[in-house]
Amino acid sequence: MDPKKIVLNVSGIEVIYNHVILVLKGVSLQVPEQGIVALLGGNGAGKTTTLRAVSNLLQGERGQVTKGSIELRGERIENLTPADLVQRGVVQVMEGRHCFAHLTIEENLLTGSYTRKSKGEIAANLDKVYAYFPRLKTRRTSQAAYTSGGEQQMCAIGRALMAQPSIVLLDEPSMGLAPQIVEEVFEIVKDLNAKEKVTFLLAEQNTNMALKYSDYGYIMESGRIVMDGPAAELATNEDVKEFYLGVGGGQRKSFREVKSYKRRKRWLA
Amino acid sequence: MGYFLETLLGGLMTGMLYSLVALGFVLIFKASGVFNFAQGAMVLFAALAMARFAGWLPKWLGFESVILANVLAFIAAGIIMFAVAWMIERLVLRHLVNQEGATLLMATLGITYFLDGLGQTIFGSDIYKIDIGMPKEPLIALESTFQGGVLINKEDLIAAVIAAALVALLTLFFQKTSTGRALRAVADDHQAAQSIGIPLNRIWVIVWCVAGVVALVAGMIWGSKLGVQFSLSSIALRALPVVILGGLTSVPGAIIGGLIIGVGEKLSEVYIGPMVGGGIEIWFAYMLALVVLLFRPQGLFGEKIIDRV
Amino acid sequence: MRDHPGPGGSNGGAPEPAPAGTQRQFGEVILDVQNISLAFGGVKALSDISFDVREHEVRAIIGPNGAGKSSMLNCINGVYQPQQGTITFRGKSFHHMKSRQVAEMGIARTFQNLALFKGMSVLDNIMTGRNLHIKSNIFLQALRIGPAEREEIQHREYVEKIIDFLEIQAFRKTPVGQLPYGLQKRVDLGRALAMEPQVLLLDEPMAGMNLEEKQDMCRFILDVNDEFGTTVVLIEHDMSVVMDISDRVVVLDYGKKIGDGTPDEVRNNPEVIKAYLGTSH
Amino acid sequence: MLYRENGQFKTSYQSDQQIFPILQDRVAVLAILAVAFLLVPMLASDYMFRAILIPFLILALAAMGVNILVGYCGQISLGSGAFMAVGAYAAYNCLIRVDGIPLILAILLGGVFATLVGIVFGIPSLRVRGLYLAVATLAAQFFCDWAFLRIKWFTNYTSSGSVSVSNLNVMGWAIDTPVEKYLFCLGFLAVFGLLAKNLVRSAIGREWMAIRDMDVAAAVIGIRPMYAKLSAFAVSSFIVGVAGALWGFVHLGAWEPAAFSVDRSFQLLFMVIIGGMGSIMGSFFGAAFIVVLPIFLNQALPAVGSAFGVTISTAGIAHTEFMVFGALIVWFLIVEPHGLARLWSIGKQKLRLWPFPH
Amino acid sequence: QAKEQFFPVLVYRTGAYAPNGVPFANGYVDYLKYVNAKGGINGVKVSFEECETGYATDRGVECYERLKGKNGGATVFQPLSTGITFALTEKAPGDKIPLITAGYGRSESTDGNVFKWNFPLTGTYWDAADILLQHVAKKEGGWDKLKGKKVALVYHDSPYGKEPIPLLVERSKMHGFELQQLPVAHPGVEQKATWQQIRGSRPDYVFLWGWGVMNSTALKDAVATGYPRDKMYGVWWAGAEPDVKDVGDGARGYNALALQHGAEPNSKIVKDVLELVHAKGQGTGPKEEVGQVLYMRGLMAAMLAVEGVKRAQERYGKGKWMSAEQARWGYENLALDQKKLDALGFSGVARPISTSCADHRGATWARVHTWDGKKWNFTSDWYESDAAVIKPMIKAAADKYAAEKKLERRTAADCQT
Ligand SMILES: Nc1ncnc2c1ncn2[C@@H]1O[C@H](COP(=O)(O)OP(=O)(O)OP(=O)(O)O)[C@@H](O)[C@H]1O
Ligand SMILES: Nc1ncnc2c1ncn2[C@@H]1O[C@H](COP(=O)(O)OP(=O)(O)OP(=O)(O)O)[C@@H](O)[C@H]1O
Ligand SMILES: [Mg+2]
Ligand SMILES: [Mg+2]
Repeated sequence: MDPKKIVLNVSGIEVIYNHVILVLKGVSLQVPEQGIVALLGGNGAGKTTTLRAVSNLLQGERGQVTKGSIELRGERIENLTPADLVQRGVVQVMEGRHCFAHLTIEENLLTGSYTRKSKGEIAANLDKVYAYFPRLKTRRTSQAAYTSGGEQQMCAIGRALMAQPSIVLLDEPSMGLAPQIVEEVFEIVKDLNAKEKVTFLLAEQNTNMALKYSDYGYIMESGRIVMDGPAAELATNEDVKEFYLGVGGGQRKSFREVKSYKRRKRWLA
Repeated sequence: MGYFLETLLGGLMTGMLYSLVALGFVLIFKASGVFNFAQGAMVLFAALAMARFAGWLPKWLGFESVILANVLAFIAAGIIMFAVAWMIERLVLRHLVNQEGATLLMATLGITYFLDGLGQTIFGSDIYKIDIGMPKEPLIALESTFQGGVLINKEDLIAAVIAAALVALLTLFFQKTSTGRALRAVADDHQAAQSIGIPLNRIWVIVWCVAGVVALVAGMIWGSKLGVQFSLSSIALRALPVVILGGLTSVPGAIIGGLIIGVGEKLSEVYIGPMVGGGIEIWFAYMLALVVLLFRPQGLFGEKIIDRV
Repeated sequence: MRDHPGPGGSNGGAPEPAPAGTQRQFGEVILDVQNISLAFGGVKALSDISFDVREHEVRAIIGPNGAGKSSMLNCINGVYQPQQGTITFRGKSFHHMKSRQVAEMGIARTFQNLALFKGMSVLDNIMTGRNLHIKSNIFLQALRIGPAEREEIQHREYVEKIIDFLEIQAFRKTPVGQLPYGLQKRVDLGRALAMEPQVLLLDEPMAGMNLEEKQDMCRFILDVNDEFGTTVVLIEHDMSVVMDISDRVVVLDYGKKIGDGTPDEVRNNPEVIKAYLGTSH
Repeated sequence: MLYRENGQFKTSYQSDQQIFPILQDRVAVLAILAVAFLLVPMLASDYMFRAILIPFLILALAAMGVNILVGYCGQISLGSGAFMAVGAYAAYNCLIRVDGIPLILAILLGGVFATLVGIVFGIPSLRVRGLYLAVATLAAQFFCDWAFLRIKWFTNYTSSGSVSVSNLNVMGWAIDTPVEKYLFCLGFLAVFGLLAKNLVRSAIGREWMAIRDMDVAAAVIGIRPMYAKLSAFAVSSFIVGVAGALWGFVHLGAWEPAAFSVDRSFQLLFMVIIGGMGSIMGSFFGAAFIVVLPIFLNQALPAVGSAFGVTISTAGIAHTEFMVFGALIVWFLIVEPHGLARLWSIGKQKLRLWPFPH
Repeated sequence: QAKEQFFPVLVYRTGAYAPNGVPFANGYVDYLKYVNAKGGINGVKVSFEECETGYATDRGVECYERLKGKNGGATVFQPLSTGITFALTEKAPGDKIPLITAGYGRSESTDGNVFKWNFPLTGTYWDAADILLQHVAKKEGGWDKLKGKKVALVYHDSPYGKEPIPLLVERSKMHGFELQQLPVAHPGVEQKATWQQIRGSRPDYVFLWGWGVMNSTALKDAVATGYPRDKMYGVWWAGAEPDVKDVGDGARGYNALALQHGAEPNSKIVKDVLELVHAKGQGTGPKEEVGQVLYMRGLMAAMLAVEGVKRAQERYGKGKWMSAEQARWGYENLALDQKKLDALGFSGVARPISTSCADHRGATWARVHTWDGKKWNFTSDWYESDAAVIKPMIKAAADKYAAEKKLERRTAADCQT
């Protein structure tokens, strides 16, 4: 890993839900200053849980970090409230959008700047978000619950940006977005990273995109980190190519062919 | 006609008093998504504190002035309500972030029991008096127009004015400040609110504290009318139809709802009651609210209930 | 995770899957949407949309976010009532469909924002899909004697096959709320399949999945489509999936239809490229 | 590793669909039933029966009914006290107006009338939801309170408005002693418990839960909200009505509408939430908690007090009881928001893992 | 060592009715302590235990079940709630424990031939209503003057408040006055509409059948609607200090029945209690409240309970512990003449009471007292209810009850047991 300064250091954490379900089994990862780190892995691997552990949003899910430590710029943060973390610049974009249903899009965005006090800055941020997502501007007076899935996703990302974070935890930002918006979102990530020196930790299923835009990647499987390395290296790894990028053995396979080669059971034969 | 007018006025003013209690419900619901059944208990608790302090303080500090006693007692009770709000956040709400409505509601019922017990332990279970100098004798107006005149209760009139002022203040707070928006956000989604840095803890203390002060005002007015004792908490049940009629999330709704319910129940009791044996006002108020809900499930001014897939 | 023989025994009778690229056979128009318009206050979610779906095909609907794709499905499902237009299913025309009616006619649906029954186990969720087929009345169910019990077991067997098919055996009794997102999507599909639908409406079934899982999902969809002849209407943002598995594609853009045709035609339609695909595709 | 299901293979869906698929559970339940039917009648004192066990059984029955509506179908109701009242008064009227009507039939008819009233007051649920519905159901509560106070026919024109029944007997078996009353109620609870459990694990139960969890999606898969909601109201108020009749007939003997006041509605809702929404067993836990705890506190507090050398006054005890009760409710909710039943199942899950921590 | 005579005490020291429940309970318990201080009942020491009912029927039943078998068995229960009385009336015969409901309970339970275990000593609500009407009639100048008059009954909407209605209805038919019935829902804090109606219909008299906070609220609303307080008459449960205290001056002129006694701070018994109990630091409530109306009522209720046992000892053996069944005989054969009462220190507080198998009430004396803003003063002579009116009503109601319960009237032989 590069010698750059580590801002976020997760070491050996275990997470238990409901006192009985052990989900993370010793996850360690580091996020360097100004890095874009991708967290990859299949359904249920524990990506969301890892992000929640970092942002301290586990409590509401009745989850608990039982082992290990999480440090932000050298400070232990397990006992801080999520609000404290936002004050320190760490903002999470939650999986599944979580927009404030009754608030309009614009109110949602403005609420995002709760921790910001300067009016001018807030207005500038709002303009910036609208510039990133013009669709939000056209829907700004609509209650969030009545916008489409993708619009809500944009709203959730925009809302997080309104807090002017220094570290953003992005949980599946591309989910439900149209292809060109997906690309835009990643461009925004790159843009913010380059211009405003924002650090990103992103959990993604869209491995292709994620590896293209990130510097470093971790791959999780059932609660453990199974592989990590610079993004470029991961992208050339045979297993990653086969299972995550779908280009194992050269050519990308058609989803239609997948059907015959992967079939293992006839349904209701 | 004079009689009708009088009943109407009486209803309007009772309605305002209900609004005062309903306001407490609305505040907390709007700002945290908690349907606070403990509002009635808070009214009682606040009133007990105020009544007792008004009696104790002059003794402890050795002064006589009734006005001073009342002012100090109000402040003392306010401080107590702040402490209550703080404790509730610390001991209860903080541990129930992101739980379902039913769970939170149940927790407030637990709080109700606790406050009922605590209030009576600290302050006793006798009838106490709050004497803030409200005029008790009725005012007879329009005697020349109607035979017997129209009776207006001065005490109610003053109470109604206080209630209206309080509501105006709170409406402004919700509409014009960014904290108001944050409060609404918290009510929608605790976790998302946390994720963008809204400090739930502080917000909750603030809201419960404001609700506590509203309860104190309600307790003071109702207490001076009825005497401060246990049944004061039962006015919460009278305020519930007001809350749902006006809409759980609307501050002005609490007022309008209060007026409608107040008038509705008084007119029904006075005009329909005698035909069916009386005692119908309570269920009439609820039925009235129910009928309105059939047409507007979110109450008159409530936010539309969102239902999307 | 390779070949297991299915629990049902031989699989000889089933048709060989058509190799990719060969012409697939479609039947009659099964679902015909005519001039649908839907507005919410000022927002025109759909304006004058028409398209048809033929029996046995995989029909995709694509379009940018907020184009009205989900709203279209909601109209078919009777969740929304379009202001204008008719929907014809197997020759019967409706202006507004009732959800129950739609379900009875054999149109099933999955949801974009997971609409699973959170408090229930995977098994129960899928079992609810069978509810339309349950005959015994509430009293028999209370007593659970004879026919009710037999019926329950019969449906359970059916659902178990779905569970096997979707490879979620291990989570049978887990409350769905605790499943990771991707598996929840599978359960959602399972629930729809349990209805034994003739038409299956899928709203972004592959959102939030990685490649491997998408492949699985495609496999499920194609299996259902092939072996049951179930018609599939699919909303999806992953272009490679859409291009690979769909037979015809409708493109919506902010309430208007801007394209309709085979994947190849659509891919090369300049308007579609501009509005949706972006340059890189 | 005593408690585990490993090694208990299910060879048919039938066996997997049993109420208690795990052998140890089945044994335990049979044991509990045996104790309840055989051992308890031999051991418990009169006081235990009359003041604790009988109220517990009846309220558990009622809570079970409420749980079907609130826990399974998600329609929060504060009108359950009213349905109990309807059950009690209807059963009373059947008993005194129909000559020679068997007791059990009268009680069941009480339930039937409660069902009808329940359906009527359930109609708003088709439009009104959530807390709005909860408050709106209070209309049923206050209306029934009023009707039974005011409409003299219901109380057979007794001047005080209080009615009473006595000489209960089922086909010659006089239900007189506490043990007999206990067994009578236990019988009801066992039968209804079984029926309710069957319902909630059948198609109709799944419909209720589907409506509770996501009604739009439920409608799309062909569940009729109207049928599901009203049937939940019907079944729930039937059970609650029967419980009401038992409460009046067996427990109180004489009653007035205040016996089924709004406090009772709240109490039942407490039981459901504390016990666990959507769990039949939870209703039992909840009822036990709410019935036994105050009585226990009431008797234990003086003892605790005297252990520390203070005598607590009656009022002091009552106040402390309130506080402890309230605090315990909150504490349990914090430990497990989904109620005692969930706590129980987590306990079992831990037991399964035992002796390994996870 | 002789067994102690156990008196369970059902109280409500919390909740909506606590302000009225507390002084009664204090008086009751103080008297029992006083009996012990004087050496017990002919040497048999008295024990007691309080149980909080909160005025709720089911808690009352639980208390009853809990205490009935305790400490060798309860002697007698006094529920102080009409609702609880109704429930216990069904249970007492089975458990063979007498119930004293002094000044409340079911009116027809006066008929000892049907209600073997109930003792509504000193009067029922029918008596109360009858006496109030007598007083009003007297003021008006005779029964015939009531014709065309209007009497409003503002009552607690519960068995308690409804009890007097049959008698009032009967009397209104007899004398041609109009009866307006105005129920007030528990706990009685909302009476605006009620008094609005009173202001509309302007009744000549208002009878107040309230309890707890309902009484003071009624008075406040009367003030607010300008209804003259001196036209208001409360039953004996609506005529104590807590009812008027916080209305203060507004209640001046308000009348209520006194159940034999009023506030009697100067009576001998109060002095004795203060000396033997309170002076030793064993008093139950604040000293200042000793002698107030409800305190006195508690004192007297306890006295009746104890005197029944004393009477039973006369038959079953002096200085012996009495079973509940034996005590019942004592209550049925009370013979408290003035001399005995004087000796007990109740001179001026209680009037002679003697019960029999047929009559479980013993006396129906009452008079009216009026609040002058500071204290209660007697403002009428003694009245007794009119047996000619009430007796047939009792008989009819008791017969109906017996028929419903398939009970036989007691035989003369049974009266001896
Ligand atoms: N609130 C919860 N209670 C219990 N178990 C949970 C909870 N949330 C998640 N889990 C479990 O934790 C495991 C990891 O889930 P997590 O959501 O972190 O996965 P993920 O990698 O984000 O998956 P996906 O890509 O599908 O979002 C899963 O097995 C899931 O069942
Ligand atoms: N109930 C509603 N009330 C108001 N507006 C609505 C409602 N439902 C949908 N809309 C609006 O209609 C438009 C189409 O929404 P729809 O959900 O159909 O989009 P979509 O094509 O599915 O988008 P996505 O790909 O993001 O899911 C959106 O702008 C949305 O805000
Ligand atoms: Mg995730
Ligand atoms: Mg969509």
